Amino acid sequence: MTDTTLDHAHDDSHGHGSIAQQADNWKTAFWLYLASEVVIFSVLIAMFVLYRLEFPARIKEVHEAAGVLLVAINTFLLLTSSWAMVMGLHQMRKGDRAGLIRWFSIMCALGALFVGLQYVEYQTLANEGITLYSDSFGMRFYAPTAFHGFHVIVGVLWGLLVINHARKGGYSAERTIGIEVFGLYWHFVDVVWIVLFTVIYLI
Amino acid sequence: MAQVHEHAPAAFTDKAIPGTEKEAVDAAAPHNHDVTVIMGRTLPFPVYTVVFGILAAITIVEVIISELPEGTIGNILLIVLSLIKAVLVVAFYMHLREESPLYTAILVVPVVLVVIATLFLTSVPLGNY
Amino acid sequence: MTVKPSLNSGTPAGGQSLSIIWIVAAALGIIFGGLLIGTLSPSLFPEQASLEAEQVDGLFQFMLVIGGAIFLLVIGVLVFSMVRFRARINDRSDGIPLHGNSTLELIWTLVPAVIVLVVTIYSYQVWISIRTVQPINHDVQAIGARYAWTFNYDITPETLPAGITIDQITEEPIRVALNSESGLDFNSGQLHTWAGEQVEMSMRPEDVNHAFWIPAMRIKQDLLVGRTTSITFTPTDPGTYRIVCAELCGSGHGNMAGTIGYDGELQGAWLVVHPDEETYLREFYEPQVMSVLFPPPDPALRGRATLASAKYPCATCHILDDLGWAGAIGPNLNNVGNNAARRASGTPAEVYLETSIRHPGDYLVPGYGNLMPQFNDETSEPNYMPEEDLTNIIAYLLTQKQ
Amino acid sequence: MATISRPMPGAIPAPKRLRISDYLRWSVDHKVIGVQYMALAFFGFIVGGALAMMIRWELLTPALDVMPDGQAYNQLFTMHGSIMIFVWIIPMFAGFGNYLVPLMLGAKDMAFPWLNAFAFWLLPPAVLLMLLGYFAGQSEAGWTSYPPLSTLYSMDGQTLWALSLHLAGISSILGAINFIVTIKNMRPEGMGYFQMPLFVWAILATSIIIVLATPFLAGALTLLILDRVAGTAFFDPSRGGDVLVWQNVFWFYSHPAVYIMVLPGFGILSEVLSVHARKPIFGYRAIALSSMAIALLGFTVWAHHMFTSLTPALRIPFMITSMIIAVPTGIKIFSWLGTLWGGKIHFRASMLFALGFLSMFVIGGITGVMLASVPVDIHLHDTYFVVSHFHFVLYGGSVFAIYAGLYHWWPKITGRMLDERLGRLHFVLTYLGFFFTFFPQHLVGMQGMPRRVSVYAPEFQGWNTVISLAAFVLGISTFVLLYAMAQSLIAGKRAGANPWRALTLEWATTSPPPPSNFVGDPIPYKDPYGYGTESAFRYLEEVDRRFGIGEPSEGKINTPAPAPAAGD
Ligand code: HEA
Ligand code: HEA
Ligand code: CUA
Ligand SMILES: [Cu+2]
Repeated sequence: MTDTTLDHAHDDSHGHGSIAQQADNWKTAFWLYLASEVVIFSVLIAMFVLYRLEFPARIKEVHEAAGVLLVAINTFLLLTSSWAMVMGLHQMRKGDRAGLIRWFSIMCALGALFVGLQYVEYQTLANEGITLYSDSFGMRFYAPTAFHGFHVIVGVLWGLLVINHARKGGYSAERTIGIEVFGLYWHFVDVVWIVLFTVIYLI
Repeated sequence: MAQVHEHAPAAFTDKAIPGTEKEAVDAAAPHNHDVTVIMGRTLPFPVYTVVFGILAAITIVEVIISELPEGTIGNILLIVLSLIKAVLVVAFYMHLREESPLYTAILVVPVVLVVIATLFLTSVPLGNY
Repeated sequence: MTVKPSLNSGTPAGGQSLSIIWIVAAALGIIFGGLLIGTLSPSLFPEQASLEAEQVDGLFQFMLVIGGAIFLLVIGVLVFSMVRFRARINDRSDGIPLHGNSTLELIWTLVPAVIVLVVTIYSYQVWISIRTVQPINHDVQAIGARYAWTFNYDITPETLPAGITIDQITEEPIRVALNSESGLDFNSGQLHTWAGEQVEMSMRPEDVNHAFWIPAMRIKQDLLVGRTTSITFTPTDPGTYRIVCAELCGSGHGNMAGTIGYDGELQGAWLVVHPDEETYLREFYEPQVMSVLFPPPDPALRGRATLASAKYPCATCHILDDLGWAGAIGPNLNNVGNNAARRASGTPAEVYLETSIRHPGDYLVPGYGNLMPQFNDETSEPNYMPEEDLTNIIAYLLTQKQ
Repeated sequence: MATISRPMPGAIPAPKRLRISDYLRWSVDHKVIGVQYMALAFFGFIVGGALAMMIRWELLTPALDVMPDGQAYNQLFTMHGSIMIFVWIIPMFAGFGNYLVPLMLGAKDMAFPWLNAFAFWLLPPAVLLMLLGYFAGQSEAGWTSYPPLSTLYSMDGQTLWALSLHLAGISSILGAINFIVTIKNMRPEGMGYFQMPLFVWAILATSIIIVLATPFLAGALTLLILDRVAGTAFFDPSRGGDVLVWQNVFWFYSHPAVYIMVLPGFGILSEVLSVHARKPIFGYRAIALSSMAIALLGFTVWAHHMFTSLTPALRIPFMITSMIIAVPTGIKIFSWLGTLWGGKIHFRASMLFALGFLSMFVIGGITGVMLASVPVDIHLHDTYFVVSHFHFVLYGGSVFAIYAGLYHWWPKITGRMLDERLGRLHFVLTYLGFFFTFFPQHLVGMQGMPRRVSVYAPEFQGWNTVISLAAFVLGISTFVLLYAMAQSLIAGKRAGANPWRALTLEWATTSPPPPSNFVGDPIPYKDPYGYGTESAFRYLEEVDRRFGIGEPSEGKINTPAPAPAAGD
């Protein structure tokens, strides 16, 4: 081939074709998406941090009123569902589609339970008089947690879609990118919760 | 994973040598083990389960610390522990450990950015000047 | 423009004529001219009337010279290349295959770096110097409200005019207030001080953010809701200088500045620099203090004094010849004494006016929107207006008939 | 000599042009999407420009005479600024990127064609929301939207404005992700990162900024919307909020955003200058890497917009970082001058605008450095000096670059040439109109005229009249472009594949390119800027032979050029 060759002799596109290529496209894209999610979440979390540093006494008050039990359970739910998620992927990589569906059902159930318990927690706090606009604690607490809760809801729905797709015979031991991308999302939501749990409830 | 080509790269490219589809599948192989070798001992679970165990343990420790009387040491410990948790999830569950370092960069850069930004926000005084 | 048609300028790959060069060169010539005039014009900045101004101007001049030189360099190389390296007609060859030159690239990385370093250091020095607060200074408070400035001066037992003692004050509440911790104060729509003395002013906004700017002093500071900010400057030349609001604050943002009336008198916010402290006291401070200590008995006169003091920002929006107001946003008040009685049938003029101040939205003069702020009688609320002021103002307004 | 990989029966015919209706539909072809972006952006430019004309009409005299009240004026410049930034510059560059990046990489499409279309179709609703604000009481707090003016004191249009920016932001994040993946994974064989055209580098740097910075805006807007509709008080100090938080978070985004608005312009400039000066770009690596340096440094300077509101002690660090930005930008400017030096400069319209950019952007950059100096900025902040600065970088920079790009790639996009004579007229009118609109603004600003005012002190009337009249000339100059575009579409000369004899890959296919861009897998010429070498010459001849040349074929085209002395 010399400098002046304009194209390859045979018709063959690059970029779109292979599974590995597509997998890499999706993963890169999704990591980039998560990068921007990091920023959005951190704006909301920063609002809480500002308050936490300014009014530590008020935080203590709320902690005492709310207790840590409920959120500790919630943390476990989310951690377990993360584990279930990755076990599902593990099964699929071994070619076990039924295993994937099994684990993912657990994952979705746990995620849904998490949302339910968060609702209970919100109710408890509302009974304490803490609402979105009640005082400057409320808004700084609800904004990040509700935004996270919203992500959990989206995750559960997405998980159901994955299950549905698997039921119809989607995915194979080699072609798991759809699950992996969803996994990135779900684990990211988990990581955010790890941060929220520490920053808002523990410290 | 670099891109896929049937052709050898031309001499002047400085890209990573492209892998093939076959390799891509092989690369996923480590996931298929149902045992974990840790410090020379072989555990009968996949690595994910081991990680889950650690995560659960850390969480319990965290909850206990938070129930102890408040203190700076406790808070620092909590932050460190939760960082460990986050790193475990990212490294093992999100497979960052075995993916291209580019993904690590994609994650680390915004994290550093927002940490700096948040620290800055906390340094803006609320008082008069 | 002379484009010779014979050159077939539509030809994609064709060469270019000289004429286009001349056009561009001429355009550049004009621009140069403009730049030169701009640079040489003696009045780039408004008058230089403070210590800060001298330093800031020096710094600016320094940067202008450097910036101008960089600009000339870039333009010079550009124009030279355009003339020297233009493609001739039908020349289809390429330029030299030159890909770079490390030395050159190093130079044009390092030289700008050094330049900005120098500029930064110089700027830092000026900054430190204009931030220095003198131990003794003239202390004033400013309030920015949509859309007027109010300046607040303290009266203490020590600053009473010569020959006046506390015992001479007949009205009990005034005497008590003067001795109390909160003290007495008065307001003015203008900022008065004297040459050579540093002014330190703390500022707070009433409603939204504003920015306090005196171009002649080269100083500016935002007023931030929820904070009190301060500003210092040292006027050097006696005179009057426009005060400007430099942060968007709503529809009247542009009006929140010093203006000049039809007959040349100053309206709105101005900085008045007296030649010396004595003149300041004699011409501004003491007369104001006297009218606070010995208020006129007539409520209408008191009301007039209150309004004239710019304690309330009415002047921005209303026209009232008696006080020289020229605002164009709200209703004209010249005949308010008559109008107030007529506007709402069955409502007495006093009640009408009271409602119009406490709840401006209740009665709207046809053709005007509900733009006026509400003046409340609770200290905790924004735009606090004590009952006493209200009564006096109404009494005064009722005298305004044409 | 040249080996041809397939039998060469002659020029490959260009595909049929698409109809207008094809552009109004959902399409996943990056070329269609690119044109959709550009058309929408141009619409935004006209609207924003018309608003600017009203601004200048109002400012002809010191009094309030055109607008009914100050509020209406505030709405004017708020909409003008927001539309120009979020509907004109950013989508326009997204359009260029969409059209050109896959072509320059020799790819058939973007990595995610569907996502690409989706990102575009988020924009029309965003524009609609912004314009709908007109009926709900427009936003009037400026494009910077500082609370509490934008929260407690503004009408519902402000909420629509925030929603609109939210959508636009999501759209540009999705677009940017797509660009990064495309650039990372879809380069052709033989094109490493350092063989990419510089425009692709610029889009890469821009996309990185978008992914990292735009979410800050999304976060801030979320809080603003909550404050406005849900009764929270993030920005209301009387209830525990802080107004400076908005300013900080907004500028976390918006300073990087100004580089979003100029880096693709830098990329366009690198292409245009090199092609029309017939010379390799000078210092390729320095230009490519300085884009990255600017992207990085751009995240460290935000508070230079807050020199009069931030705590004094925090101001100085931002002065230092802002000054440093001059260095990587200077590297670019000087490298471009180096590119011109020793070239064979053809003064086509796109080159004129590129040279116009060089001369005007430098002014804007230098005034930027002046503003970065804290003591000077304290005087000049929120004056017309700042307005002048950012129009020099945004109009003299971004818009001139867009014009340069438009004249440069129009033949590729439409297959038709633009009339060069009209192009020159457009340039001269724009250049002069631009300079006399925005240069005097420095002077009135320094003299003491604040920005965002509908009434001003009478002593500024003289310059303001000049400014307004020049602005009208500038407005009219846009019609020359519109006319030239219409004329070209109706009766333009056919362009051929490579009218400028450029080496980047987008020219090695027909104009406009076929739906899958290339026939087969194209091989890029080894150096996208390798002008002046014999092999480049042969490559270009080969392209001409393969894809045909444009009208008019005046014989000239085929005269053999003197082979360059220097071999490669
Ligand atoms: C495309 C958009 C763009 C670009 C590229 C820039 C570039 C720069 N800007 Fe600008 N800026 C804006 C858009 C932009 N700006 C906007 C929209 C606003 C107003 C926002 C609002 O309030 O509404 C603004 C406002 C603004 C301010 C705030 C002013 C105020 O409100 O008080 C400041 C202050 O530091 C500033 C600085 C700079 C600097 C230092 C650069 C630098 O990047 C410039 C670097 C370039 C050069 C310096 C020229 C080339 C270099 C050389 C030839 C080398 C040699 C030079 C030297 C050694 C000096 N800008
Ligand atoms: C890329 C961005 C961009 C562009 C291209 C422009 C272009 C122009 N701008 Fe822009 N401007 C901003 C971004 C931009 N502006 C921003 C961000 C602000 C700050 C807003 C704020 O404070 O919040 C601002 C503010 C601003 C002000 C300050 C307002 C104030 O503070 O009170 C002024 C005043 O002169 C002004 C004037 C102009 C003019 C005359 C043009 C001209 O160049 C426009 C020329 C183009 C056209 C005219 C288009 C063609 C129009 C037609 C074909 C329609 C036919 C109409 C007629 C001829 C009547 N602009
Ligand atoms: Cu007050 Cu603008
Ligand atoms: Cu900036």
